[in-house]
Amino acid sequence: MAELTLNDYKSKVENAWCPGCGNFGILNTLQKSLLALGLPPERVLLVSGIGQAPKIVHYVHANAFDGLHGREVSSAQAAKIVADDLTVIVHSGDGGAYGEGGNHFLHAMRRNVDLTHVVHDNHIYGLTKGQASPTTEQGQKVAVHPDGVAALPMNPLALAISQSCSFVAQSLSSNAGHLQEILCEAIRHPGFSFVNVLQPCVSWDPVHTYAHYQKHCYLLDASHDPTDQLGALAVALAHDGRIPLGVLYRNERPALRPIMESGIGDLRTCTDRPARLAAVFNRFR
Amino acid sequence: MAELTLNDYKSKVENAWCPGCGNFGILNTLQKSLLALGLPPERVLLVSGIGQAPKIVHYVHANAFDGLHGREVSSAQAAKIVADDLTVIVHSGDGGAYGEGGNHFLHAMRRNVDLTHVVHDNHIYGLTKGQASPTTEQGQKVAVHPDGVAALPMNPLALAISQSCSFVAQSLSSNAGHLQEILCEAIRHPGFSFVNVLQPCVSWDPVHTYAHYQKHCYLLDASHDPTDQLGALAVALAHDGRIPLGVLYRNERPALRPIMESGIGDLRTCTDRPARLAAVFNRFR
Amino acid sequence: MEFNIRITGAAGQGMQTAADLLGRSLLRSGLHVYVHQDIESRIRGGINFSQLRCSDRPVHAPVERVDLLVSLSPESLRAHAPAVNAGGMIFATSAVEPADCPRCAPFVLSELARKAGNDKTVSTVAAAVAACALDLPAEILDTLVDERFGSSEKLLDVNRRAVQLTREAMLEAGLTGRLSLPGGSVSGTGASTDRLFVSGAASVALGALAGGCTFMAAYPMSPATGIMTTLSELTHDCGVWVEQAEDEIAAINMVAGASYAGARSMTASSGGGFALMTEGVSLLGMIECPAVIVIAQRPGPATGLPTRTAQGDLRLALNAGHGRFARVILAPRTVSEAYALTARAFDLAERYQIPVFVLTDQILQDCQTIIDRPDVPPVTRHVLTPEQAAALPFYERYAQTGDGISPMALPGQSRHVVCVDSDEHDPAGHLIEDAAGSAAMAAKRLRRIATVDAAAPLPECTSHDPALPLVVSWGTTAPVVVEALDALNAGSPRFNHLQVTQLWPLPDLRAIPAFAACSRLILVEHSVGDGLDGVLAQTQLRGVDAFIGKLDGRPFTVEELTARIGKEDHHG
Amino acid sequence: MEFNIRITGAAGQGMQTAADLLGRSLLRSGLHVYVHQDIESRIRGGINFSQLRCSDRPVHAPVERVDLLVSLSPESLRAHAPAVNAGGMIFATSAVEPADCPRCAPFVLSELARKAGNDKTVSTVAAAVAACALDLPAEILDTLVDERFGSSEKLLDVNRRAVQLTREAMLEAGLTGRLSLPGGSVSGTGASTDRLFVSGAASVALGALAGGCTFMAAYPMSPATGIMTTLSELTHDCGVWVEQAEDEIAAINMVAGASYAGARSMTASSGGGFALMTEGVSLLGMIECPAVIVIAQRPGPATGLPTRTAQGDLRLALNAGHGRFARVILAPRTVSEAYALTARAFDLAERYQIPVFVLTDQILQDCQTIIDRPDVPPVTRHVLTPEQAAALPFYERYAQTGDGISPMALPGQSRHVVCVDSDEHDPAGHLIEDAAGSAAMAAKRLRRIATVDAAAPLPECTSHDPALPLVVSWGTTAPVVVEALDALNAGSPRFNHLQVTQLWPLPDLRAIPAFAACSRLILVEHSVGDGLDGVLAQTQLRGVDAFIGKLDGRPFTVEELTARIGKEDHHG
Ligand SMILES: Cc1ncc(C[n+]2csc(CCOP(=O)(O)OP(=O)(O)O)c2C)c(N)n1
Ligand SMILES: Cc1ncc(C[n+]2csc(CCOP(=O)(O)OP(=O)(O)O)c2C)c(N)n1
Ligand code: SF4
Ligand code: SF4
Ligand SMILES: [Mg+2]
Ligand SMILES: [Mg+2]
Repeated sequence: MAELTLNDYKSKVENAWCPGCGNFGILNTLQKSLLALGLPPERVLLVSGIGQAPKIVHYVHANAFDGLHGREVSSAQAAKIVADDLTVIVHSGDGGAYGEGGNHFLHAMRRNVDLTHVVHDNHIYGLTKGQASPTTEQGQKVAVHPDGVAALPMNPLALAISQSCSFVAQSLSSNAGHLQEILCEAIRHPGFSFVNVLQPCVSWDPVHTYAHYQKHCYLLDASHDPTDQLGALAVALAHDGRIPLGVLYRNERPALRPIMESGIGDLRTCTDRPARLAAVFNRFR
Repeated sequence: MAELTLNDYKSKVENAWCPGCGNFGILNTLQKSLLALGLPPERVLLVSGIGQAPKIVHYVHANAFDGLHGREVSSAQAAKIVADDLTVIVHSGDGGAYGEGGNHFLHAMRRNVDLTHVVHDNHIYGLTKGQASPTTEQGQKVAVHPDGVAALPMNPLALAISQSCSFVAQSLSSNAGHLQEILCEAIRHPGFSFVNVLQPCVSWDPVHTYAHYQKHCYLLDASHDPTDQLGALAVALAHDGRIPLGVLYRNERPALRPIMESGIGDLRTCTDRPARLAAVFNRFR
Repeated sequence: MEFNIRITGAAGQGMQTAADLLGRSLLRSGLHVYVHQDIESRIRGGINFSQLRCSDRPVHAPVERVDLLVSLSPESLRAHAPAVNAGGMIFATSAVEPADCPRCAPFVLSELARKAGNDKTVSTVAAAVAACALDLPAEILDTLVDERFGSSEKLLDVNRRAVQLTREAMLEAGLTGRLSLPGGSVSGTGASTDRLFVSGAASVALGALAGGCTFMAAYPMSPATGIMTTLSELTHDCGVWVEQAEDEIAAINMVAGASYAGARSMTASSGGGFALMTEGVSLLGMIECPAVIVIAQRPGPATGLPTRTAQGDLRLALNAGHGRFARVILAPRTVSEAYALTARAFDLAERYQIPVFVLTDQILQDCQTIIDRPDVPPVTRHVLTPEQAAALPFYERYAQTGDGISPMALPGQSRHVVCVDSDEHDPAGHLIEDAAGSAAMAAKRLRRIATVDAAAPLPECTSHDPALPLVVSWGTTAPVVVEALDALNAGSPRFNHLQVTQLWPLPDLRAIPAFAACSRLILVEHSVGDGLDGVLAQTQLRGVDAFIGKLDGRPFTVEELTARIGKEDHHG
Repeated sequence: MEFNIRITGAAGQGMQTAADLLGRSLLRSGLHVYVHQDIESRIRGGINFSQLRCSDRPVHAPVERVDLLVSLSPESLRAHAPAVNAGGMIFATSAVEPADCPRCAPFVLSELARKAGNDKTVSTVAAAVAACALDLPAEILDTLVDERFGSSEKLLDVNRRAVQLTREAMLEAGLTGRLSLPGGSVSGTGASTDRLFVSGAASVALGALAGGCTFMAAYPMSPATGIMTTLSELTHDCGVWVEQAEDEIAAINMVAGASYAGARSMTASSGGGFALMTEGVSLLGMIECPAVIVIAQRPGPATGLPTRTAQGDLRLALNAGHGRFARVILAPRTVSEAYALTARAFDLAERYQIPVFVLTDQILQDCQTIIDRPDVPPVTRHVLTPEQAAALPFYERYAQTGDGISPMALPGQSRHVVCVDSDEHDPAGHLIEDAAGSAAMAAKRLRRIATVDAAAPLPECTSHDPALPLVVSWGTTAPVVVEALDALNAGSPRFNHLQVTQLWPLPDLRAIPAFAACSRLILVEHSVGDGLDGVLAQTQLRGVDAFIGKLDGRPFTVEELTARIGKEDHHG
């Protein structure tokens, strides 16, 4: 097989994001990460739902399952259970992941299927024109909330750590180096890897801008111990206005499929039914 | 009005729980708590879904909205927004609250409507005959999981604290005194009050028995500071096998309705439409 | 007399702002307009357009004809220039070779904007170009610009300049009044205070308020979102609570809770979002809970075409929810009917304690037109007052009655408790499992269906001679058919027309001679089939002989339907 | 020759264990049985029963007749004693006054259990009472008790003793062989290794496995849960992954993901849970994804009657999901047909790349009967092999084809990527918004509908004379009608019978003379209406003249339908 190049990950689909959108950084870095990991397009499955972020799966040349808004994690877990030899990466908007799909996110962390869930967190519903997402700031004035959002924003990092999610990280779409490092680590991590990527939306969100992140983000350094759950929570819950980038938390929980392995075999084949059923029938006597 | 007695809270509906079920303790204590708080039945709205626990609303004489499995919190929030003068208490099973209804739970904490959410946590799907709930132990062998549950149980207390839920407590169905204290406090607390009540299921769960709780539960004492979020998380996440009872966490976030108050008025009346609309029409010119 | 103006460009360039300025100008000039939006599912880039059908009489349907094209990007110019008719004109943001475009104006819009001091004023330039071409009174646009940009002196300044520069350029090019409308001379705002310029989405929202709505819970979804947006902006003015739910399931279950507690309540979504409410609809049926549900249709299946139009969700609305219970489905044809039917939906919902569906679609939601200032009669409630409830010796939410409708009390308003249950229940609202009690409650629900059925109104029929082929239409397709038939029937009548606004329940249509006698039934529906054709088969045992449908999500136009219906008058 | 045994008591007392022991005894005795369950929605207490219709020939329908009542609680005795027929017998756990109950056995079941050393052996006592009354070979029950309790010596001991004590009591009372069946003398297990004793739920699960199912995701819901339970117990034996999802929405979206990845996949729920899958069904339609969906029906609306039966979800299955796409709906009549049709569902789903529905109901799910050991032919896949995919120069998941069905490749099996999209898409599976591309893909979906329609099989019709009234039935109602008509047609034929097992799509039924010619159409359906009557109206433009339905959630019995159909042979 010829050596892989970045071009092998580029699709011909016309890009429909706004100029300057933070999604471009994620797209470029995703392609570079796949190349860096040496994963050929046909061994990669990108799963997404509906929104601006989810369009990313059309812009990468790879297998793509673009399903329903907020349901991407459900389809992805099953696809990975069945096609265990594929590298599965899910891309969601914050609306799909934490709003419509919040329940699936909660339970995917418990299930711990070996896949990577990248949430493009632009703190807004981009595609539907700027309504509040679960991570929009309290008081921020957006569509449908002319007086400002009344609810407290969700804290997805604290949520994930509190549920012992096996890999919890945050990165920034405009920090290509950091993002690539994190994506590669997340993809390599066996189990459900959750990456919240801060992604400026230049059309609807005047709060979480490139400048805002420039000012408030900081890199977690060696002093941070990602195996210390309470320490990770302290970082995620700090009310000092600083935004951590890096791997906040990780643990070594075994992924789902190995737990269940014995005797199940390849779920894509079902040629052995006559023999297997014959044995089973005898129980019904 | 004649003085209220416990009898005023008793309904004539035949009880269909198993003899010895932990739900009886919750039922009795709920009735006593309402009496202790002096809330007349017609000022109380009990909201529930489907399962064994949710049947409780039929066994109390009060207003009752017994809706869909897992959707009780959604209906309850809206009912409280509209009928702000009622005391609203939601009763869910752990399956309804954390499984089917997990997303509503997540977002109810953010919204902070002034109601009390009591989850009867029996670590099992009782009514449907003993399948795993989100809080069933990893490895526990139950219906549909003959090899034991593969997923990690959810930690609802840590979840709620991580999301700054305004009141987070745990109690035990068989500890009537403690439970009544906690229920009264939760009902009085302005905002979304979450109470996880440990409730033995004598029919399906041989693990979380009365004896088990007798052995492992401990009462949080004055040394626990419920306003310290990280301290509360440390309690909720402790891996020492001990089970805390008491108020783990609370904060003073304002409840939703006061935030939005200005000019909205009583949502049960709509007699002023002609005047109000006449003014609005002029914007469409 | 009418002129069609198409304003096209990339998403984010302000075509809708231009159309809004122009629409209001026409309103205040005493004229009429129908604006429809053709948009892609993206926030910037691509090619969108707003098309304004300007007329001296009310208009409710899209046409293909373009008399004046205002293009804000090279791509949109390339795409839309061919649509301009022979005598038409083109205004663009880039100079176009005369060879390519003999009808192009001699100046460039973006240059005027730049000269005005802000590139973004190009949308004001676009509006001004059209206003000048139509020769609308200058002071009208001036006032509108003042109103719109008045809060920022800087913005006001550049926009005023943009209008001024555009007027000069138009005059110089001799294009002022190039398209002039008879009503164009009506000056000032006096003539039109009794009319409003409203979008379909806003009209639904206003109708909801008129119907007594005080609670909406919904999750954003195109093309329904505009209803929620409009209502949210009226929260304090009208006393209506708008809750953005975490998902559609929360929304419908919130509606049930709010309605139970005493608020007239609604939700809105499109097919895919509504699909998630299906279980909740069944809850409404079981607990006999009033609710209004707007389905703003777009093409499916699944995510489909988010910003395009369709009439494909009738059977979904009809069959959503397991088990059988009463429901009503309404479909407004025009912006003003969207107001009236939505208000009516709230009355029906509470009167019969049922879910009432209002089916709109993208073309209606996003279009804007000029309507008469609506009546706002006082709301009549169909719930027990606290006094009425208090006077009852005991109260049962599901008391057995002849028509299947039980008096509805609200919780907390009297000494009686109000109990409802999604399980089968006894009259007091408590769960039961016995055969006799269950059968009695099921029978009550059937009686409620019969009550609602009996009240079904006969649809409107224009009949020339009962023997003619009958065209059936509903919703936004109906006004297009009306215009197509105006043309086709111009010489001698060739078609009758039945316009259905209440799609469910349907009465026995044989009471309409043109239906009973017709040998050829032609259904025009913006769908791929299996909508009203299926319902007619099911309820009237009458198949349609010709189905005029649509696969591509673009609206029917008058020209298209004139041609397609015209081919259908042979007797099958 | 048949005898009916009803075992009743409170939930948790072991009626189902007793019925299971007895059912297997009958199987191994070479006899037949149909067991149906009447259960309340609770775990302990109340009044449940299992009714065993024991016969020398296959039986598939419930009857009301009770020849032998075994009652385990005073409440159940009071409730069910009146049902016992004149010559019948009653065995109870409390002494009953002879005055009240002249047909009562002279000993008390619970005392036998207590004597055996464990109150819980009362279910074994119940089984033994019936086995003795039927005079089944003693070694059969002995072996079954060994098999069931062999893992615990203590349990085995008390249960053996319970059987022994019961036999003695029966002998002493002179009741052994009181109900004797002709086949009762068949001894040993030899005669019946070619038969199985299976519940409807298990039969669906086994059929799924035979159909190649390797993935199920579902959320528990009565009466569907048994399918998931059975499959989960076969995880390792058969190589099938059972995922208990956090909710039904996750379940259907998991099914889509698993199916895309290459597993034959299914889910199961009841109406209310399935309602939540509606959007997911539309996704399956859009991405052309095979899936099998079992809807185990129970009475609605909403939570309704969780443990009762109904055939009320046909129109839900038919219309679930916005937008239009192909689907097939099957409804097995019997336990053995549940196996065959479920297996067939998997083949159809993959062949046409569509959702295929299997409609069962509580009575089928929970009943148990004796079926012939089924065939397990090898599964034929309808997906591209890795080699076939690799040989293609390029691959498009939605390639345009004449029949609308595109070759399906699996991701990761060749160098081609496989892309699917819930948006409207191009042949390569990438989202599009243009009119022509969208129309082409919509047209492809319509062609797929036509392909599936064309393959619709004609239903089975028993016709005596085409002019007779035609009774139409489907699902579990059909075998009850068969028996009712056996009785009604015994003298001279009075009714024809059409049994529909594929409910959608339906072919043109006029190809069936008894349908084309009949002047009176009688539909028997366990619903409150608006099921197959609506579908017949819609597809065949034929209303039903008489509807025999059911409001209380209890199964139709042979006696009831014999009476109700008997009244319907006047020509309308
Ligand atoms: C069931 C359903 N509900 C609603 C929608 C409409 N919708 C499409 S994208 C979206 C939100 C987008 O926000 P997010 O997920 O944050 O993605 P972004 O566009 O911001 O990247 C919504 C509400 C839908 N497609 N499906
Ligand atoms: C939408 C839906 N899915 C599934 C069910 C079936 N169901 C009823 S109760 C229940 C679970 C009960 O568990 P839990 O909520 O923990 O309550 P418990 O019975 O244990 O008190 C389920 C799955 C349902 N009624 N509705
Ligand atoms: S709307 Fe925001 S998130 Fe979407 S493409 Fe534009 S900038 Fe990016
Ligand atoms: S099944 Fe468990 S939770 Fe339900 S009533 Fe019985 S003991 Fe209680
Ligand atoms: Mg977003
Ligand atoms: Mg539970």
